[in-house]
Amino acid sequence: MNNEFYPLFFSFHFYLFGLIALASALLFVTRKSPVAAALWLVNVMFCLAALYVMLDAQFIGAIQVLVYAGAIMVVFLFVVMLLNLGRPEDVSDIRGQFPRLAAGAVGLALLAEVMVLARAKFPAQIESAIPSGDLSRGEPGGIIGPVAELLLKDYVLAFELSSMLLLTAIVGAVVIGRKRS
Amino acid sequence: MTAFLESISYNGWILPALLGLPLLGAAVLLLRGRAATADAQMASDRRFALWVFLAEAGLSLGLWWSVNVEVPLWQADFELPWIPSWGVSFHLGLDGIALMLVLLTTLLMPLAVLGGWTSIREKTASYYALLLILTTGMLGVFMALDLVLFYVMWEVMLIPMYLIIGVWGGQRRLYASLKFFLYTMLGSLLMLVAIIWLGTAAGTEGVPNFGYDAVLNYTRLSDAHGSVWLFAAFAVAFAVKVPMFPFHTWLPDAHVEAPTAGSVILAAIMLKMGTFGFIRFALPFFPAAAMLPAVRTVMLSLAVIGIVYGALVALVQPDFKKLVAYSSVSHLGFVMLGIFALTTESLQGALVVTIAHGISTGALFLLIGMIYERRHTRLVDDFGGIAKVMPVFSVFLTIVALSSIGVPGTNGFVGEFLVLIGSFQTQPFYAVIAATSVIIAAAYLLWAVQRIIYNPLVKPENERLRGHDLNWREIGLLTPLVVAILWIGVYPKPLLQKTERAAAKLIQYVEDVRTSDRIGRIR
Amino acid sequence: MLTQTDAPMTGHPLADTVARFAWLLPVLPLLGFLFNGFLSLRAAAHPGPADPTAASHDHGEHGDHGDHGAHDAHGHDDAHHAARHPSAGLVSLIGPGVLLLSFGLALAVFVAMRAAHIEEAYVLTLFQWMPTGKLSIDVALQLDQLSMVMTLIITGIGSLIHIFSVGYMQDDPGYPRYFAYLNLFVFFMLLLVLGANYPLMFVGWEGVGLCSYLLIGFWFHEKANADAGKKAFIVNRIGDFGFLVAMFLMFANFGTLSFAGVEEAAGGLMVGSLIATAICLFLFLGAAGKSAQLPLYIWLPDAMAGPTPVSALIHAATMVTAGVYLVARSATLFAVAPTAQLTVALVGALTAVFAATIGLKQWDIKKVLAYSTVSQLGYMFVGVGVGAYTAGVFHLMTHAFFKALLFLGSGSVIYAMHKAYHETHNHEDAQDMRNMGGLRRHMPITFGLMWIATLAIAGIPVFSGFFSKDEILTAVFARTHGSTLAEASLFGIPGTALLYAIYALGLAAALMTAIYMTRMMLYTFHGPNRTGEAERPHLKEAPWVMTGPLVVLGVLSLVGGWMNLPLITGGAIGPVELLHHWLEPVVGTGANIVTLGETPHLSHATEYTLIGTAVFIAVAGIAFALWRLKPAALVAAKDAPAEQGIAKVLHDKWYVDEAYDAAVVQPTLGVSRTVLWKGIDAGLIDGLLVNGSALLTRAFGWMGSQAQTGRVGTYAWVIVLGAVAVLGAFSFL
Amino acid sequence: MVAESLALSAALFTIGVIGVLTRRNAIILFMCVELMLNAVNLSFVALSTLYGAAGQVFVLFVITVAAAEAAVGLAIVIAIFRHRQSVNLDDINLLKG
Repeated sequence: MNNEFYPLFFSFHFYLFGLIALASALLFVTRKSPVAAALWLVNVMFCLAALYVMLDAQFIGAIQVLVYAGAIMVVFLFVVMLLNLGRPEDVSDIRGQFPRLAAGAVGLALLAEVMVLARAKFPAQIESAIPSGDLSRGEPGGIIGPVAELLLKDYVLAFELSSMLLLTAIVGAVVIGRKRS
Repeated sequence: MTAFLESISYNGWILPALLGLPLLGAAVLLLRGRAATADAQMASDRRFALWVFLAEAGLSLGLWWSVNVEVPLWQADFELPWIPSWGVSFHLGLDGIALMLVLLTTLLMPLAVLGGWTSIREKTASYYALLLILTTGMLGVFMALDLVLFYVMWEVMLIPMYLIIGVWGGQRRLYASLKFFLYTMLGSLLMLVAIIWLGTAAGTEGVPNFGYDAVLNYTRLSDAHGSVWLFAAFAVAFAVKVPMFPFHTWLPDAHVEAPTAGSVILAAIMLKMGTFGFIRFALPFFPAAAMLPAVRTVMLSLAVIGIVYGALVALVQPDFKKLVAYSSVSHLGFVMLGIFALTTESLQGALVVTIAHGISTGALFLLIGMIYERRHTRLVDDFGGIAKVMPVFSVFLTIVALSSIGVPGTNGFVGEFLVLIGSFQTQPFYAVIAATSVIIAAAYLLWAVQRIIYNPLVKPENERLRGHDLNWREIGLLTPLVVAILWIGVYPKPLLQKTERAAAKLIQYVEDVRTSDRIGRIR
Repeated sequence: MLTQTDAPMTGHPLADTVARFAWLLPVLPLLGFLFNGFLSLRAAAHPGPADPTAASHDHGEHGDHGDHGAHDAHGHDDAHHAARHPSAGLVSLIGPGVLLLSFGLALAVFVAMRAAHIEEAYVLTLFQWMPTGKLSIDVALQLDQLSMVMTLIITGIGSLIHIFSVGYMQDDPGYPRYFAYLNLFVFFMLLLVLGANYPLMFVGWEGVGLCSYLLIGFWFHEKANADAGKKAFIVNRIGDFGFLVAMFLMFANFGTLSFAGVEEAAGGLMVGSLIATAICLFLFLGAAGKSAQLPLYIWLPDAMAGPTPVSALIHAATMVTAGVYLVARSATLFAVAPTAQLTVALVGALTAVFAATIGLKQWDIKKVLAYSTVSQLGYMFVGVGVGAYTAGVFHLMTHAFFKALLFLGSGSVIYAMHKAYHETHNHEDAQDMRNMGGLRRHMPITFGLMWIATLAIAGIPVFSGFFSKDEILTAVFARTHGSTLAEASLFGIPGTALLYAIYALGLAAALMTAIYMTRMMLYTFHGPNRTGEAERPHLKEAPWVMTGPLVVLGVLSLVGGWMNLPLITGGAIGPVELLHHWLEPVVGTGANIVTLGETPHLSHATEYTLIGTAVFIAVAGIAFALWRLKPAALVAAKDAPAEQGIAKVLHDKWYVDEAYDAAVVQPTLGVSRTVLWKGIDAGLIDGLLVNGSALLTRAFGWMGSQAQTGRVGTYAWVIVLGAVAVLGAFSFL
Repeated sequence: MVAESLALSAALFTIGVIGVLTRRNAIILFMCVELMLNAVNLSFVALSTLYGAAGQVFVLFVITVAAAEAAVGLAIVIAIFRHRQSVNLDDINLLKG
C-alpha cells in the first residue's frame, strides 16, 4: 500500500541497492582470497552508503564512504597486501562441511528471531514510516544540523571520549605492530 | 593456701593470665635473635618454651584450691566488654568440669614439650611458638563463657595444630593435616550458624547477647530447648571433634603423621573439646531435644558402635600409633555413653575417663615417640624382644598399657567402671555391649605389647637398642604420668568430689526441663 | 590416706584384737613386691644417652658394651647355666620372709577369731574409694570364717611354695623379678579374699589375672610362653566381663555392692527369682573364666608354660579356687536361684569328666596335673553348686594340699631331669614322662610323698581326698530329694534327674582320676629308667629347701581329712564336722535355704553304700591302671610312635583349642580387618565420602577447564549460541 | 522503507555471523565483524528516521570504535603473523585452560 506521493524512483532504487548489498555480502563471505573478500565488502559499504542517503542520513552516508569504506577497508587491504596473504592457492580457510551447515542453521535461526522481534517491537510505525524524501530539509543548518546539534550538545562527553579512544588505538597499534628489536 | 590466694586476689586475674602468658611467650620466642648454630638455636628455643610452660603449669596449680566447686556460680570470673554492639563480651569462668580439663592441659603441656625434646630439629622457634598459641586456644575453649569467644578460641586452636602436623609431620602429613582441618572446620561452621541464631534470639531489642547465661535463660524459657536442629548443629561440630563413629577417620591419619608432641596434645586434650562441648553447650542448651528418644538412641548407638568398632579395628592395625588412635575412638565412645546415659555416676565416670584417657594415651604416645626416635618405625611387627634390651621402657609400656586396658588399680578402670555401672541403670542394653569392649581392649593392647617387648629378640636392629634404654629425661617425663595413673586408680576421691557438683547440676537441670516439659504436655 | 576411719565395727569383739592389723596381711606382700621389683629394675636398668636418636646412627659397633648386669633369662626351664643374680641372696630372704610374716599374722588373727566365736563379719574400712551419687564403694577388708580359711590356705601354702621356689629358681637371672611377681600375686589374692565388697574383690580378681599373665609369660623370650600368658589374661577377661555385668545388675537392683548389703537383699528375694538367677549366672561366667570351667578352661593347660612353683601356687592352690570362693561368698544369692545352682553343678560335673578324659592321654607331667586340676575344680563347683558350700570349701582346702604337693613333686622331678640333661647338654624335653621312668630309685622321698598325694586325690580312705570328695558326692545324693534343687528344673529336665546324672558323672570322674594319677606314677617312678645312660648318675633328689615343703604338704594331705570328719563316724576318730561348724555363720543361711530348712539326713544304710561305692571306684581305678599299663613297654620320647585313634584325639585335647581358634579368633580378626577396617573405615567413610567428595570437586573443576580450548573459534560459537538463546527467550516473552 | 532496511540489516548481520563462524583467517574474521557493524549501523539509521537523529550520532560513534578496533586488531594480527607465520586462528591457542 504505497502512498501515491512516494515516487516509484525511491522504492526501485532502494530495492536495487538492497539486493546488490545482499549479493555482495554473500559473495564476500564465500570468497577464498582475502583481497577479493575485502573488495566485495567495500562494495557492500557503498551500497549501504546509498541506502543511508535514501534514509535521510546523508551525513552518515558521506562518513560511511569516507571513513568506513575509504579508511578502514584501505587499512585492511593494506595489511592483506603487506602480509601477502592474497595468494588464493593456499588451502582455503573455510571450515569443513559440518561447521558451515551448523553456522548456516544458527544464522537462519538468528535471522528469524531478529525479524520476529523487530516485527513485534515496531509493528505500527514501520508500515507507515516513509522518509520525507526531500533532500533539502527546511530546518536551519541543513541536513547536518540535527546530527551536529545532538552530537555537540547532548553527546559531547561521548564525542571527547571517542577521540581519546582513537588516540589510544593509534598508540596501541604502533606499539603492538612495532618490530621487536 | 586459699587465704594466700585471696590475698593476691588470685581469682580475679588468673584466667586472663593463663591465656596471655603463652601468647607473650610465643611473641618473645619469634622475635628473639637467631643463635649461632642450629643446634644452639634449638636448645635455647626449647629451653625457653619449657620455662614458659612450667610457669603456666605452676600458675594454674592455684586453681585447685581457689575454685570453690560447692557454689553454683562461675568461679574465677573475669569479664570485659569486647564488641558491645554485637553483645559479645570477653567472659571467662570455670566450673568443676572445666577446672579439671584446664589443669589437665596446663600440666600435660610441659610433658608434651619434653617428649618432643630431641625429635624436633628444624624451625624450632616457630614450632614452640605454635605450641604456645595452641595452649591459649585450648585453655580459651575450656574457659569461654561467651559463645563467640568460644567459637573464636575453637578456631584459634585449630590452626596451630594444622601447621604442626603439616610442617613437622610424617610422609603423608599434608593429606592428614588438610583432612583434619577440613573435617573440623566443616563441623564448626554448622555450630557458628547455630551460635549466631542463638545470640540474636537471646538479645534484647535489637542488640544480640552471646553471654552463656543469657543464652541459657533464653533456651530455657523459649521452646528452643527442644529444637532438634539447633542441637544437631552443635552435636555435629562436637561429634567430629570427639570423634564419634562416622566422623572419626581423620583421627588415625592425624595421629600417625603428627610429631610426638602434636600427637600427645591431640589425643590428650584436643579430643576432649568435643565431649566438653556436649557437657557445657549441647546438653544444657537443648535438654529436651537431647532427651528425645530418637535423638538419644542415635547418640547412644553411635557411642557404643564407636566403642566396639574402635576396639575391633584397633585389633588389626599394623601401625602402633594407629592402633592407639583407634583405641582413643573406643575410649571416647565410653565418655559419650557416660554423658548420654545421664546418671550422676555415669557422667562423673565420663569425666574420669576423660582425664584418665588424657594421661594414659598421652603416655602411650610419648612412649611410641621414644621408640620411634630410636628405631624410626612404628610397625608393631618390626619390634620383638625389646624387654631384654630396654627393660625400663618395657616396664613403663606395660604399666601404661595396663592402665589403658583398664586393669583395676589404674585410672582406666575407675572411669570405665563408673561409666558402665552408671549407664547400666538407665541403658542396660548399651552398657552390656560397651562392656564387651573390655575384652577386646585387653586383646588388642596386650597382643601389640607382646609383639613389641616380649617374643624372641631376633632382629639385629632391636639388638642394637641394647645400650639405648630410656634416658633420665624420659624417665623423669614418664614417672609423673605413672604416678598419676596409680593415684587416680587407687584414690580418685578428690577428683570425683571436684566434679560432683557440676555433674549433679547438669543432670538436675536436664531432669527439671524434661519433667516440666512433660507436665506442660500433660496440661 | 590409710587413716583408720572409725570403723562402725568398734563394738565388734574382734575390734581390739590383733585383727586391727589385718590390713597388714595384703600390705606385707605388696611391700615385698615393691622391694623385689626395685632390686630387679635397679640391676637391669641402664638409662640410655641423652640423645636417643644416636641408636640408629652408630650401627652396633659398641652394641653390647659388656653390660655385666642380669640381662634377663633365656632358654625354657634350662636357665641354670646363667650367672646367679647378684642380689639373689637378699631377695630369697625378703620374698618368702614377707609371706611367712603374713602367715604368722593370719594365724594370730585365726586364734583371736576362734576365741571370739564371732557371729557376723568384722569389716575394717580403710578409705572411701569411689564416692559418686548413690554408689559409694570403700576399700574395706572383711574378716569372717570363710575369708579366714582362704587366707590361711593362701599364706600357708604360699609360704611353702615361696620356700620351694628359692631352690627351684635359684639360678634364674630373673630371680628378683620372679619373686616380685609372686609377692604381687599374693597381695592381689589376699585382696580378693579379704575384700568386703564385690568391686574390691574384682580388683583382686583382675590383679591375680594380671600376675598370672606376668608369671606364665615369665620366660617371655619364648613366643609360646608369651602367647600362653596373653591367652590366660584374655580368657580371664571374658570371665571378668561376666563378673562386671553381675555387679551392674546387683547395683541396679539392690543399690549396694557390699557383701553384707547383697546378702541381706538376697535374703529378701523369694526362691527362683529371676534377678538372682541372672546375677548368679553372670557370676558363674566370671567364676568359670577364673577357675577354668568348661567353656573357658582352655587357658589353664597352656598356663603350664610358666615355672612349676607358679603352676603350683596359682594354677592349683589359690587363684583357680577364686571362683569357688566367689560362689561360696554369695551363698544366699545362689541359694535363691536353684536353676543357676543346677547350671553350676552340671557344668562342674561335665568339666570334671571332660578334663579327666583328656588327662588320660597326656605325656607332659604338668599337663596331666593341669587337667586333673580342671577336673577337681569341676568337683568343687559340683559341691558349691548343690548348696553344700562347706563340702566345696573342704575339697578346695584338701585339693590345695595334695595338688600343691603333686605340682611341687613334679617340680623337683623336672628340676632333677634338668640337672641331668644339663650335665650332658642334652636338649630333650625334661617334662615328658616318656623320658622318665624308674625314678623311685633316684628320688625316694619325692616318690613316697607323690604316692601319698596320688592316693589322696584318688579318694582312698584315711587320706584327705577321700573325706572331701565323698562328702561332695553324698551331698549331691542327699539333695536329690527334699531340696529347692530337686523341685527346680533346667531346660525342662527335673532337678532330681539332673542330680542323679551329676552323681553318676562324679563317680565316672573319680574313676578316671584314679586311673590317670596311677598312670602318671607308674610312668614316672616305676618301670625301667628311660632318661638315658649318661644322665642316670646325675638323677638325684632335689635339695632340702625343695623337699622340705613337700614333706609338710605330705603331712597335710594325710591329716587334712580330719578337719571335717563326716557325721557317720560319730566322733569315733575325732571331732565331727569341724569345718562345717566353723563356716556355719557365713554359709549357713544359704545352705539352709537349699535344704528347705532341715539338715539333710540319709539313713545310715544309704550313707554306708555311698561310701562303699566311692571306695570301690577308687580302688578299681588304681587296680585297672596297675593291670593295664606296662611302663616297661614305654619308649623314650624322641622315638616314641605317634598316637592313633581315640588316644590321639584325647592327646590333642578334643581339638577344642583349634575349634575356638577357627570359630572365634580367626573370624573376629578377619571381619575386623576386611569388613570393618578396610571395608567401612578405609573404603566407605574414607574412600567414598571424604576422598570421594574431594574427587568430585576436582572433576567439576576439570569439566570447567575443558571449555577454555584457547581457540577463538570456539569462543565465537559460544557467543553466537548465547545470543541465539537470549533472543529466543525474548521472542517467547 | 524502514521495514525493508531492518530486514536487510538483519540479513547482513546474519551473513556476518556466518562469516565469523566459518572462516579461519583472522583478517577475514575482522572484516566479517565490520560487516556486522555495518548492518547494525543500517538499522540505526533506519530507525533514526522515526526516533530522531540520535541514531545517526550513535552510528558515528560505532564507526570510530570500528576504526579503533580494526587498527588494534590488525596490529595484533601482524604481531602474531610475524611470530607464527600464519593467521590461521586454530593454531593460535596459547591461552588454553
